[in-house]
Amino acid sequence: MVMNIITSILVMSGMVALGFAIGMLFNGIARKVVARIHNRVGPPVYQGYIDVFKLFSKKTNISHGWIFDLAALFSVGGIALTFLFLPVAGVSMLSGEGDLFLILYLIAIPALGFALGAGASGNPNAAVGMMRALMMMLAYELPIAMVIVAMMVYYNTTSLAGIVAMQSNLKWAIGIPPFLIGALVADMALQGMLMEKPFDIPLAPHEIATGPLVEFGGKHLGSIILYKMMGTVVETTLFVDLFLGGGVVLNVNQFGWFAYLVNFIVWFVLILVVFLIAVIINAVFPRFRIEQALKFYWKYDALVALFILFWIFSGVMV
Amino acid sequence: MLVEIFITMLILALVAAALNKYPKISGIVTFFASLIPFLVVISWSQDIGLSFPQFLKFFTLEKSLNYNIGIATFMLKITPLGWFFLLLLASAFPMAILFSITFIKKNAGGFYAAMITSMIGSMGILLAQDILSFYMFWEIMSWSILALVMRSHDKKAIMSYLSFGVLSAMLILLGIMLLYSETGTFVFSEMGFMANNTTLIALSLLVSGFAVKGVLVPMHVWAPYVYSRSEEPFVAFLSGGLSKLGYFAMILFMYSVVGISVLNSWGTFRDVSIFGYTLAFIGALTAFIGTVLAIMQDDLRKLLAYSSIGQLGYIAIGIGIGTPLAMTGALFQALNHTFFKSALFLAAGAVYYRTGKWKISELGGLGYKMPFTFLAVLFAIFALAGIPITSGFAAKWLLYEAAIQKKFLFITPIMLIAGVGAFLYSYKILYGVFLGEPRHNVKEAPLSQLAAMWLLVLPLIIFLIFPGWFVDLTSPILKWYGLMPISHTPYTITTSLAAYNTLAVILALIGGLILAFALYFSKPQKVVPHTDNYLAGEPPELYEHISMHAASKYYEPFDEVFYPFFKRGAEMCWMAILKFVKILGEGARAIYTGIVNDYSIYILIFFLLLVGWWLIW
Amino acid sequence: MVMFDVPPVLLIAFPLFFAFLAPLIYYLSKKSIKFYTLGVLILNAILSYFLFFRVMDEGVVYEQLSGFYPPVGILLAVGYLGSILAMLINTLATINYVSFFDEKSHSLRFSMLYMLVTASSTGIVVTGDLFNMFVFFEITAVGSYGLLASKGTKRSYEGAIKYIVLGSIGSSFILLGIATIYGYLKTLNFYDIAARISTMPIEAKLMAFTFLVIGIGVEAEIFPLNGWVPDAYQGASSRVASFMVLGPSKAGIYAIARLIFTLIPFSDGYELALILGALTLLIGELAALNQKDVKRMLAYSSIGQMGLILIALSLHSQIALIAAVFLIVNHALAKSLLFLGSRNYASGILKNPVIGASIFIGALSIIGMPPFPGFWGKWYLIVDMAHNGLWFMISVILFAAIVEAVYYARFLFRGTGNEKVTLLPGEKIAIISLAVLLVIIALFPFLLYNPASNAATSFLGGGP
Amino acid sequence: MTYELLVPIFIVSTALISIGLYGVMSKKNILKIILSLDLMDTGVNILIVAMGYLPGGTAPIENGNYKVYVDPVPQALVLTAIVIGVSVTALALAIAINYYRKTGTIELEKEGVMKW
Repeated sequence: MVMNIITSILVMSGMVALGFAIGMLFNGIARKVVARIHNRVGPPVYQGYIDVFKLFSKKTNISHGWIFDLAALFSVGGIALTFLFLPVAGVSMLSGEGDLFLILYLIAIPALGFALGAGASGNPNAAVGMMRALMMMLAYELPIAMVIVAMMVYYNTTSLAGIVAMQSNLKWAIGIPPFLIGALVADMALQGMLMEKPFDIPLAPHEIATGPLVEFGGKHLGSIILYKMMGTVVETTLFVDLFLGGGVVLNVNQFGWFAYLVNFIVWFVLILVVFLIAVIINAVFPRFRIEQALKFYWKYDALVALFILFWIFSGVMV
Repeated sequence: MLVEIFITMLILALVAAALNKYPKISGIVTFFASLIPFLVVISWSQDIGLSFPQFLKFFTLEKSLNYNIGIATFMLKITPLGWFFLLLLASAFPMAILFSITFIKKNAGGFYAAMITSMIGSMGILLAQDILSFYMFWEIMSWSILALVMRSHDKKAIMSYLSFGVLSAMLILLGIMLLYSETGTFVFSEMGFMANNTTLIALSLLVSGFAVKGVLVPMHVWAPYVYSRSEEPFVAFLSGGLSKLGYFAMILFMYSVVGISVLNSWGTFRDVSIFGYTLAFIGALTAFIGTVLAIMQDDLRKLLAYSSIGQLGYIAIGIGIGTPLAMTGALFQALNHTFFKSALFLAAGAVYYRTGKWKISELGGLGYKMPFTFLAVLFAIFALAGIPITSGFAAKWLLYEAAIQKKFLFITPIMLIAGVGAFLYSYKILYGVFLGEPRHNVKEAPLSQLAAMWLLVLPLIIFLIFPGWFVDLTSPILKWYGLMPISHTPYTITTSLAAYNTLAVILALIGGLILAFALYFSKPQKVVPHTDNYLAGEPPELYEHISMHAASKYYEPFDEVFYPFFKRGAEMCWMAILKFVKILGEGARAIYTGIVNDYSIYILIFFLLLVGWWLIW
Repeated sequence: MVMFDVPPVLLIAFPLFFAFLAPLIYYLSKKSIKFYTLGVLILNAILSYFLFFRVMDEGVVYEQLSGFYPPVGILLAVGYLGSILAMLINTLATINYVSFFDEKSHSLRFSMLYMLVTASSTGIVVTGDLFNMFVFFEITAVGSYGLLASKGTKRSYEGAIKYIVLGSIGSSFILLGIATIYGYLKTLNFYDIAARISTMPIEAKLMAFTFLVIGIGVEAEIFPLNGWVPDAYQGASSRVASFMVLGPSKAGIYAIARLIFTLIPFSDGYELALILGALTLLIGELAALNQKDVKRMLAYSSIGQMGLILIALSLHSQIALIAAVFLIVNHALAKSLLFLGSRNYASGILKNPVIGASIFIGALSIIGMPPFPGFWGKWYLIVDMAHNGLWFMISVILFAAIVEAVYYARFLFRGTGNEKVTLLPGEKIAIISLAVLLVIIALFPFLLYNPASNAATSFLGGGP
Repeated sequence: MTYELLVPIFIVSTALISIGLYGVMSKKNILKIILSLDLMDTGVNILIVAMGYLPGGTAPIENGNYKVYVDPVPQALVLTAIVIGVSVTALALAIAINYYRKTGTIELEKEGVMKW
């Protein structure tokens, strides 16, 4: 009993560490890829690690009071918490204890903490950036909520681990026609979630000086950057869990530790691919205005999602 | 004993009114009066099958009471449903009074008397076992609210409340009369129903009448005016407490008086009656519309009002679906809403008390000046937005689960998107009022106001950790309706679709926070004022005339996108109806021309008409 | 309970006698005239209580006058409803008279007319003779003309003239009806008529009914005949309007009840009453909706209430009649309260809580809010209609109630809060007493319910 | 029956009532209206008196010789009605005078002051 708990705590700590590590790596990869597309040399792939290390080693750390500090605490703590509730490569850490709805709301904890800090900084740019971030969230949540609800009804479970389990033996959701379209819809939404162009409106470095991030520095910025990096991992994993079977290719009961290894590699490749798609789109697109983004998601993306809903609806009725 | 309790409260109301000149003393008297319902409801806990300890039995109360007033008999009885809602009201009520001890200064006696009267009316509604007493207490409650709304001196608020209040009363009256003609009895328990159209038409009328109190679209038009113009402690109780009575009555009539088998006679959709499905859909629509309109508001109270509309819509969804899961979710949402909305309205009152301002764009930076108010608001907003740091999430989760369980493909996304919308307006409150540039040099709110807010936030945290306790509270209600209580332990709830373990969430959160703290304390920091950074060292005095608070028209792009769709709302429809009635009125007035010759011509015409009638007959 | 058996005639004769004695008093002392009048009214009210208790004990009280035996002689027959109304009219007239106490030019004529109208209104409700009723109607009308004109403004004269014209036409119609009935039955006694009405040819019966409905309808403010109501009430002073509501109009509705229940009962008559009631209700309430002038608005509202009472009467069932009694009492109390308070503005509720609360109670009772008598009236009425499945009529009543609530809200909250209209002390006393009466009936509704129940039984049995 | 004899009286009284009603409905002058009302009253009174008529009857006055006399009740009624009519007319005229004093005219206005 006690051993079990200690083991699971260790596993989970390891997974969180792995998540952060992959997040930092992704950051580097993204910058490199974008630079190559722009025909620049770009920073090294390990630039993400360097950045975080640098930020946490700064001597001067400027704070604007305790509400400002909440951002640093809640963003890192919250994103780690969210990660724990995701099934990663078939390893369901805590995902049996909550479901997809919980995850959707857990993601809000770091976001809200971050928003509190940004607001407390008192900088108007930060406020405008937060406004845009929240509106982006409203915009992309509609299509993704519709797709998720369609999937929940289709698989008759709300648990993400359950959905992943249903897709085992390579019966990935993306192979089902409505969810193939659903995956495209969700990928559009993912672009907004990851705040990549054309949906990097909340940050918009050229307009509002990176928006919410503007007042952060030192360890505070380090925490926020960590949150952002881990965020990419969480969001891509969510996508992979939903549509690509969580990267599970081998049955763990059958193949033992080897299955874990293969699954992890597949999962990593999949989230990298999903992430790279987003990065490549990011590299070639200009930025939308916020109302354009809202209209895009609510008009076109949501319309397609509605089509999927009707598709599933007709199936359920039969 | 029950009669004595009613009379005691009435006397205390008169005492409070008589102490008009001494607001504080009057408030304290009322506070003690307001504790009576709470003690009463706790004393009843064993009677409805809850295992509360014996020492919580403050009064020895009869379970039912038939009180004859000479021409009619009022039948009162405690039922599990009534007990639960009475618990909500009786908990929120003392807090509103506690808050008003320092808040209400002008003509306090009338305020307290009307508050107590509204509570008496609510108690009567919750205990009523026959149509007559239900309607009488409903009206008493309704009109004592009017007396409180009148204190706002705002014609729009008064007129809209009154028109809708009377409209609702008339719908209810028509509905209960239809039920009465159908069954021939006034007593709920004696009503044996046939599944026919009359019953369901009556039920539709009743539910639309109750929807006025429960602020469902399109009966919500009055709420923003009333909520935004009246005094905050009252609004806190109105929105937090009294609005639940509408939902109580819906459950009472739909599932207790009429019964599920009759509901199903209009057809079912995935085992949910069409009637319930319609209600659920209206609820989802309410949640969405309320949320979108809340995002557009600049007045703090109006924002809270629309958010209240949005949050109450969820309760209607649960009631409409009507499965054990959905009912538990609806009741849980009712409990959460009672506490967090009361707390938010009280906090708005506290902010007004210190700054004298309502507009979000004129406030700002109060978080450091009023830290405890801010924290209370923060927790209330966690509950409102459904963030799993309070019990708010569990309620919404149950409702989502219930909707997915019934495969409601269109209601669920609306609910989800309304939930996301809640983040938007929540942040507007947080940023606009408490964060950003400090603009007011004020003190923390007075102790009584803080105590009221924090006591309201406390249950939200308790039920976060132990949602199972809540399920225990509601299981008598479900058993009362012949439903199976949902499976649970103190900190887990399990459904056929998934499970929710609050302990795991909390432990993981603590783990995450430990990591975050470790990173956070890795280096020392220094605190600088806001102006230090973004003014890049220039003296702040140079920028005094420029507002650095971006809260004015915060969601302007959003407003631009959505305003065209919400320009023509329910209010315009109601105004059109009102205009039509006014034209009718003009027509009726035109008969009285003021010329005596015309009047005598009317007499002649009438005479001729009558003679004509007799001839034809 | 009975202390001594009051002969009903005393109720009429007493104030009449003292009214004609008034000039003497006035000659002796000009100031004492108002105390004199008040004393007479109080005594009459006490007599009406004794009569009420006597009726409650003994049932219907009969008294023949002038030595002839019925059906030739004049008969007074005081039934349950009659005794309730006699008590109501006399009590309220006394209370209402208090509001005139501060009148500077308190004239002899005014006091005399006031006593006359009180006596003759009482006469209408206690009489058992058709022609006697006509005479009382005329005295009431003449007195009312004078009272309505007593304000002495152009508007009051205009209103009074309109009332005179319509009232005279109405009295001609009553006379025609009496002539028709007498021509066939050679009797004027209510009982005699009721017993032999079936022997009349149907055409004659219908004509008599038509004439009487039109004649009495003018007094009872029924829809196409009530043109004078808004104008006269608007022109008169608020206190006189208040008196008109509590006295003559109640007598008128009692006469209508007698007509359709005991005199010429037939099913089409009830149907007609129902239609007329609904029309009166709707037109009255709708006309009041946009009305800016307060007194005119209250007059329209009064019309609407009369329609409601007529609907209740037309249902001719036990419960509906109880409802009618509640509505009559409620209307007399609450509407005269509101007329008295019509000069008080919204701010009054805060500046003068007692008066404000009283007016609020009055308005609530008229709208039909529990637990005030108006609620019981509407409740029993609707319950009875639900019994009979008259859903359309219920919808009409409920719609009217919504309209009513809207314009009463406007009435309560009118003004900017800075108006300085002070009510006279007498008016305040009257308002508060009326509100207290409303509250008493609200708290002990059986006080009214039991007599009302008796009255309903008696009326359904064809009695007074 | 004797009603055939009364037909001319019916016609006369109906005519009087109609004329009176017409006057009330069409005239603005208060005096004319009052006159019309009087006409109506007269018409009604004639009708009532006629109701008690018996062929060959005399006035119902006790004079020792017991003969056929007409029904006394209608006559009593009419006497009362006349008295009432007189008083109403008197009061109406008094109010008309006051109205004239206030407004300087005896005509009711085309459009009432108090209307709607």
